[in-house]
Amino acid sequence: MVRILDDIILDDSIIRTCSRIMLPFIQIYSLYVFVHGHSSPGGGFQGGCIMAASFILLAVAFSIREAKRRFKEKYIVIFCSLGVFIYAGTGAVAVFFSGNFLDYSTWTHILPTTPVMARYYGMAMIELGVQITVMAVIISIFMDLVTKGDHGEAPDGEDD
Amino acid sequence: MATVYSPLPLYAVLAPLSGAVLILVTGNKRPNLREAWTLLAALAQCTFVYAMLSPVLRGSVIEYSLVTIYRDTAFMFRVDAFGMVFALLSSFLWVIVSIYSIGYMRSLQEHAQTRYFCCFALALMGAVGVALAGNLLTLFMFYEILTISTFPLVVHKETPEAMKAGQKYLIYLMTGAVFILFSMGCVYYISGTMDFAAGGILTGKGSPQILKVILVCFMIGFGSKAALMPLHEWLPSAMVALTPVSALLHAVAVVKAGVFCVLRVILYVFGPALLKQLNVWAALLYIVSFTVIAANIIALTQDNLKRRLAFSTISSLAMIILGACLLNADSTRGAILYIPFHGFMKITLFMCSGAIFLKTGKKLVSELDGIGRQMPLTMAAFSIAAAGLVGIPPACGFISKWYLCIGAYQSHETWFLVVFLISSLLDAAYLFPIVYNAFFKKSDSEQPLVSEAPLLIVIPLALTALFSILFFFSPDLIFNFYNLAGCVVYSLAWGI
Amino acid sequence: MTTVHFPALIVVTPLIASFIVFAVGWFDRRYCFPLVIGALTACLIFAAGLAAAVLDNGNPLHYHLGSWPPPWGIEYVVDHLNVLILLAIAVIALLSAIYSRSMAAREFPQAKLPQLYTLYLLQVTGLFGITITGDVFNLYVLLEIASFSAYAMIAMGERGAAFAAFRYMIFGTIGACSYMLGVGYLYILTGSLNMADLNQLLPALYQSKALLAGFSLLLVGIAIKMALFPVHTWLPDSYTLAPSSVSVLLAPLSTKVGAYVLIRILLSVFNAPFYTSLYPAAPVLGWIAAAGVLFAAFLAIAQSDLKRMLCYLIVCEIGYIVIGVSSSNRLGLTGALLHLVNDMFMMACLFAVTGIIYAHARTRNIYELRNLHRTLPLTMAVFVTGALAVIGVPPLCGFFSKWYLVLGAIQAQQWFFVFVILMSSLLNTVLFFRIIEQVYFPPRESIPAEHAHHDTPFRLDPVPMGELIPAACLACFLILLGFFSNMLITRFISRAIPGTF
Amino acid sequence: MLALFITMIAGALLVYSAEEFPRWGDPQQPASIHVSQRYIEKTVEETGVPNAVTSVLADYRGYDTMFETSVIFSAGVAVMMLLRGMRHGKNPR
Amino acid sequence: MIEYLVTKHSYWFYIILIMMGFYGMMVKNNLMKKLIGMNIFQWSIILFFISIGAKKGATIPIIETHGVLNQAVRAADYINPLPHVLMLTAIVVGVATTGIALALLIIIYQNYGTLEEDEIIEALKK
Repeated sequence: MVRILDDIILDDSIIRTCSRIMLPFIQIYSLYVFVHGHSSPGGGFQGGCIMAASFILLAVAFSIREAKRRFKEKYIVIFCSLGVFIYAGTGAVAVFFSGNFLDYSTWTHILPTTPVMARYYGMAMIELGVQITVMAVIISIFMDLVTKGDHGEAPDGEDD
Repeated sequence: MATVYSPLPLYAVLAPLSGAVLILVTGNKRPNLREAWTLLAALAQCTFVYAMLSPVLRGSVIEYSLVTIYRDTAFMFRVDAFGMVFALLSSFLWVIVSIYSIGYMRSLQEHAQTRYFCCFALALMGAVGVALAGNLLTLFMFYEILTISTFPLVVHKETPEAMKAGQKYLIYLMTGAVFILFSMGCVYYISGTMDFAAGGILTGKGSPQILKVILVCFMIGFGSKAALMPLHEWLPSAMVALTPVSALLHAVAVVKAGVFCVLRVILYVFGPALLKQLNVWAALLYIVSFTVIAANIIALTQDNLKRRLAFSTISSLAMIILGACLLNADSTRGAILYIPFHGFMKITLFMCSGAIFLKTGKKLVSELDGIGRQMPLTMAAFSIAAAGLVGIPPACGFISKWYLCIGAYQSHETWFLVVFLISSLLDAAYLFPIVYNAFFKKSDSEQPLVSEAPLLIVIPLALTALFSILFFFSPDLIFNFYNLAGCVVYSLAWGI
Repeated sequence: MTTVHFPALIVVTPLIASFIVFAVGWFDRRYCFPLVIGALTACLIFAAGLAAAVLDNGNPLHYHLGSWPPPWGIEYVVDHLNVLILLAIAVIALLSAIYSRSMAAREFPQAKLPQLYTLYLLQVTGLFGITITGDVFNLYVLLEIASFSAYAMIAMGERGAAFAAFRYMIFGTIGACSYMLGVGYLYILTGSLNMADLNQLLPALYQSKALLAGFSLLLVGIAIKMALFPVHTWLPDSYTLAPSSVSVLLAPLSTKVGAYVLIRILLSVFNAPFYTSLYPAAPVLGWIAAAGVLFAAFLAIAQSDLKRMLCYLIVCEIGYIVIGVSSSNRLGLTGALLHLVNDMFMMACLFAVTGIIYAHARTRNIYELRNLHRTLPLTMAVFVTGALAVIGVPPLCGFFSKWYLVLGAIQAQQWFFVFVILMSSLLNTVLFFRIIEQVYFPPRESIPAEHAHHDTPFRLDPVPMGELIPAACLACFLILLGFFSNMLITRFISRAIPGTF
Repeated sequence: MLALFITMIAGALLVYSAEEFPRWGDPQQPASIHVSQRYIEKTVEETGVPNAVTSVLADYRGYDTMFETSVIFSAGVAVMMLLRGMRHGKNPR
Repeated sequence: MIEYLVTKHSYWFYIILIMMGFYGMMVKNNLMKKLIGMNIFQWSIILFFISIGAKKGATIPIIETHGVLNQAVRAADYINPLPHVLMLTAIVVGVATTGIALALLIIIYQNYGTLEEDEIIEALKK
């Protein structure tokens, strides 16, 4: 059975050009959705999905190899855990300030704001965590599924 | 009745346990040390039990309770005269049998001796624990330990036949255990307690129907261990076990534990007064007396010596239960006396058969012609024990049978008096021919001349035979069985 | 540090540890195992602290996450009921983690170990969370975390494991979804998701059909998760084919935690009159469970694969617990809760032993285990201990829970349940002594020489200590639980049961 | 066939029980007046976030969301473990 | 009856959907179709939750303060945010389930070369 990395390459200049143009806008839009999650529909999950979609478009339009060159295996792994870690850590910080878990209002110990605004920033923080994790995980699941897991951890270390 | 608090009963139970552990640890590396442990544990247990004798004789009760198992029911020992009888019997006979079995195992070079001695110690722990238990829950624990630990001894030979016997044994006894569990539950649910009390704890509680159910379940449960007639099947087939096992466990510890539990239930859970009201009780009497006769008749037909003895055991056990079920002073005293006396006599018979098997390899009654000339001492012991079992005066069996008969007579149940007499006749009928042929009949087949078995085997059986004569002249010798039985009868408030 | 934050920490610690394990393991696998052990030890400490705290101030501890008051925020409740289960989970998770080290190294390719441990910790997180949470929807999310890690870990097993895992996933999703639907029904009727709050709001609606539908949906969902009889079909395949290092964690805990959820929903969300007198839910459950007990016990006897037999035994034990719940009196509930804890340890012990046997003898067919006690004396001793505990031989722990169950059934005048419990313990006897015979007393012809094993000196088992010691510890627990069962009951269980019983 | 039967029965029961639901879109249904009122009315002054969904998601019930993220994470790990190096993996599953 | 139909139609739809999904999950022989049924099942429940949150004549729960702080906010003007939050979680769970299920299906297909349940069971028998 041939390695799938090579046979998922569709060569179409139109698609490539369009997607090359669209990619940055998609990513900007995902950031917008994430940042404005507080005052308009949106948030970490949605933003993360859109960001992941941009990379999926990359992989579809060019090749898995290309996408992996832009987004290294290592970083996927790191981001996966980093996002959730940010979330849980944000909650745990509250415990150190002798507040209940996930009680952002205790951040007034370090942030010069009112408890209410502390909650505001705390939420921004965890939305960031959600965004990172969702993005990384969706990309990783996509790549694993389309390549039947035959990339990254090949026995001869990491290929690119 | 005064109550003494002392940890002696706990020690009496822990001695064999620690013995078992030591045996296991020593293993096969040092056989001598291993057997030393066995003897040591036996002696220790015997001493601990014996130390409890004098306070009990003074009419006081020794109590000791460990962790609370269940609300008000502790893991409790409660030693009264009745428990004392059984504890003394089994712990003392263990000393003798362990000497015997050391000799036996060595000369046969049996395999897996560590397992054998270890399980033997555990079984004795169970038996004595049953004797000393203070409530149904504790009793049930030791009962189960006894059951489980006997299984490896039954299947010791690991032949298909032995395996069948073991399976039969387990099925019968585990089913019994389930029935016991159920009726324990009912007893607790009705009476709110499980501690034994002379005269019963169920009087005036519960409806007669449920009481009958409980009684029947108890009888099925413990009866399966006491080899009552419909449930006796496992005992003869368990005779494939080694002779010391048959001797101590299947003549004394295990089956008598069953009898002991039956009596416990009859006298200390239900109480004579209550039993007289329930008319299940009469049916019980008839079943038991049927067992007495039928088992003896079957014994007549057996040619394998050990199987014959097994059936005689069944009959004698049923006789004990019958005596207790007659529910009057003398028959109860006779029954309680018959527990130790029958123990001594039957163990003698088994040890004799073991000795014969050891020297000549013969198992069948029909092969034993003229053996008496070659093994006079063994066969002498055999004949003494046989006489005792039948109830001929110079042996202790007479006393107990005498009381049984008096009891049967007093309770105007002449029918049961007849049962006792017939069973004695039948005993004679299947035991004496063996003795006669052994001594007076010339064996037709030419057989190699054999001498007595080694001392380690002959001494124990001579001892037990001696005891079964001495008990006739002074039933209170050393162990005060007679007084203990008196205490039991007195505590049941029948007067002497 | 005070125990104020322990309720959150006991769940969050394994969670955070799992992220770290995943990230660190990518670069260096050697750090994974110590991290896992550290996290689980911390959990054990937290659980012990919680137990002490609950015992000190006799009433439950409440922990408001994000310090929002209950009906609005999510709260954690630690009471006598679940602190006991938290302790049991913590102990078993730690022991089986130690156990699984060498086992997993044997069963998994090296590259997958970090991911395995990550999922392992997530599983433990889910179990802790399910046990401790006081919010019905939060319970659903945690249920899913536990299930996901279970699917993935099971699929790593032998041939056919992936298919078994997929089936398990279909079943599990139906269960989880129907639980969520039930939560939706409760929510649309009351507008609340907090258990205590629901308990206050619901009695006004007890006549409503919609509530009954929601209740039955909840029951169906939980029944699937705990593998109650008619919907147990996912269990035997998936747990049999799972890797030993995984099944030792999953098999004892996950179904029992499901049973705990059942008890929690019945007692804390609804109340006794609802499911006993108003609707006959308890007797129905009881009869189903009784049928399941007999069915599973017979099927267990029919198996020749040791592990599959144990799987059917799990179904059987779940039936016991439900019978105890359905007898709906103090004794029966005591028996159910006691059996919940005992059975966790019994199953952990037996599965650990099975794993060792399989790793050593390369077979699980009970007719090929002959004379195994010569090579694996201690392992087989542990096995016998577990077997006797399951049969219910005093003074091992199994006896006491059965004793209470029987008493409860007698008090409820449910003679058939009494019969079922006793009957199935008989069947268990047959079950295990069949194996014990095969191991200890094999038919003669299978031994080469007559006295081949005559006086062989005692040698300890040739298996890694990391597998032997946890198994032995579990066996010791079986004995200790037996002796201190009364302490458990008086300190924890009797206070956990509401006074209405 | 049996499956169809079961499905029909279950569906009928659900329809039957759905009759007691509050009418759809009723602002006074319990779901809308019990807990969620505070979310809507107090979100700005308690959390400073006008988007009630975000404030509930990330603050009032932030704990759920943490586990939601963990679920995604566990799914990623699971897929990775299942598929990675499958062709190099030794034992077929 | 008509009143029931009209006022509670959304619940009818969810029930029809859920039954479709359930039936597909139980009956279909192809594992992929089972998976699709599973998805229908989950999403119908999500639909149910969302329809709990609806309010007639209300808008999305984003509070329009128009810069004026702490003015009175009428809950009836905004739809109920809680079901949406819950369903965001449920959606994520659904995505994760689908991901794992697809991974399992890939493995199964590689091992047995088919996704038909009966054929797989046959293959497992021998």
